[in-house]
Amino acid sequence: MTPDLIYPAAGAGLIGLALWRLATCGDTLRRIMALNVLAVGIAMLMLAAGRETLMLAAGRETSTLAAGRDTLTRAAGQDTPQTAGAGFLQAAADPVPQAFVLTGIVVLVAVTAALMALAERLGARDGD
Amino acid sequence: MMLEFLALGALLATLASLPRLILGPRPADRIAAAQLAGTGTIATIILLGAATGTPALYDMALVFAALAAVTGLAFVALGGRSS
Amino acid sequence: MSPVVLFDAALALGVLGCAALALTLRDRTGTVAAFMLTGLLVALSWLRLGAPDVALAEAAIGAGLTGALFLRGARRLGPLRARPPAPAQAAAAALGAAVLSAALLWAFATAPAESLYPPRVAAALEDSGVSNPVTAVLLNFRAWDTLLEIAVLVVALLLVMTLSPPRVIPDKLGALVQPFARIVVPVAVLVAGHLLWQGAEAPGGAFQAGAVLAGAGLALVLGGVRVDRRVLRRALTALALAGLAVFTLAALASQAVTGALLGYPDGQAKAWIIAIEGALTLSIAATLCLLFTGYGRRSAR
Amino acid sequence: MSLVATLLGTAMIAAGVGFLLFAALGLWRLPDTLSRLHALTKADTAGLALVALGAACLSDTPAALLPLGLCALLVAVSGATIGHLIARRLMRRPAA
Repeated sequence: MTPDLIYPAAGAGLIGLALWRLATCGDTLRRIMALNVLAVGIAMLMLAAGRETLMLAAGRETSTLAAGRDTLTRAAGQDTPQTAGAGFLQAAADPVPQAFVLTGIVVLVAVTAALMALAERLGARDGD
Repeated sequence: MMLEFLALGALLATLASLPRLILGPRPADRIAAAQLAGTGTIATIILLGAATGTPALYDMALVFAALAAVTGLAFVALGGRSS
Repeated sequence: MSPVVLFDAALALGVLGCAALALTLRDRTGTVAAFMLTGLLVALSWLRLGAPDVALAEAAIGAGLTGALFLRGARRLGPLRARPPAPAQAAAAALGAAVLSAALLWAFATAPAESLYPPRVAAALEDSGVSNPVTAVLLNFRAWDTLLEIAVLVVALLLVMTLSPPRVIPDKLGALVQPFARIVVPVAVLVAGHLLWQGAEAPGGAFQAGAVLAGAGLALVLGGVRVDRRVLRRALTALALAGLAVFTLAALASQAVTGALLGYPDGQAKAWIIAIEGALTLSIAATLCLLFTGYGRRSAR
Repeated sequence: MSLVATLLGTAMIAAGVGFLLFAALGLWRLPDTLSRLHALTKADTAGLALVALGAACLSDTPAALLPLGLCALLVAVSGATIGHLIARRLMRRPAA
């Protein structure tokens, strides 16, 4: 398996796992958790899709990679990045899916809180 | 190259808390395992930053460190009587 | 095998394994702990995928706030009641999920690799007022989406208000919590300010800063900070609603000035974005705190 | 960056990662919950402090010292506090 497929495979696996649990599990908390896992899987596919090249262990450098690294180094006030161990350098992900995933994370925590409030109310009624 | 192997080692140290997380037996054991994995994650991020020469990642590690205790605190403060 | 490939493979396997544990362990606390670990590893994968902005938000929310929410739910819902599904049903569901997952992977692996957005975002970045492309997308190119997203947060808050689950009343934790809170909370607030300020040109922004601030607030609540609860809750609710109000007003004002909804006047985009982001940070932090603490009148136990 | 600083930094990081691995090993192998907390509070803190110190040695910019130092401080404080609070709860409610 090539490196470019590691994260998409993980994302697809997470989606399958979450859907299986959603279909077979009767427990509310676990279902809400499966929903969260499903969202992570979808986000992983989205972020892995919008990339020029996933891994640059071979030392290929692309415009997006340079831009991504610029973004990271500018924060530290460095003009030129150090070159020790370039193996972990990678292209920046596509900003549009990044923005979607970012808003998705915040919306999902709100939805989780609302669902949890609902589950707690239902549970409390059960117990009484 | 050395730093990349060390980053891999830090990731493995993070994953090495899994046996205790699975075995328990007490809830406290499992939360302690998650807490330890949090520290491992912070170390992994620092090493990713050192290996690529991007100190911006150190800021990210700081965010992780600042929030590392919230869930542990939630565990002790919420009683955690459920097993 | 290079260490980088090994790292990615271990990370991907770790994410999958932890998610599987979170969805299968019988013990409630174990489930939540595995879920928290999944969140941490997922944040690491976002870094490896070149999305530091997303990793920051995931660190604060996926591993922190959601974990705390699940812990609260785990305690209130009680232990798992065993009711395994019929084997036939489980097998059918597993087959369906596996087929779907394989189809997704096939679609991904055969899709054309080039992405359309980065060049267009890079071309328009000059005029957006900020140099972090993610912030530019969130608050300039697709600000309309973000406005609706804040509306979703308010709807969720209204839902929690209506359902009014029992309020969170933390145990007393003793004297050592105070020095802890005195170190951690100020640092978290500083980090949140730093993230908000640098969000214009580096990873960070309103969502990340708001999430970190909410984490600090959660630490205060769980640490048992004594404040007049009703006044505090009203102030936080007002703050939570203020974000949507400021954003909507900004949209209307920009409509009046430039004729385009959320089309900022030339050259002033940065000032508008910073003003909106400042309001959003406080509002998101207040909303997330309230979503955790709840509105109920009844006590937690 | 001098050779000495590089070597020193790498050695410290290696020692730190070793401490983290030992912490995980301790959490796994120690016999009961209270002794396992030692792994969380001590080996863990030492490991991260060494990693941060090593990364600071490898870094060119003094600006990196602040986040790294704060990181080590925060992990030390939260590890110790959470360990203490968990132990306190266990002492109170032995059956929990």
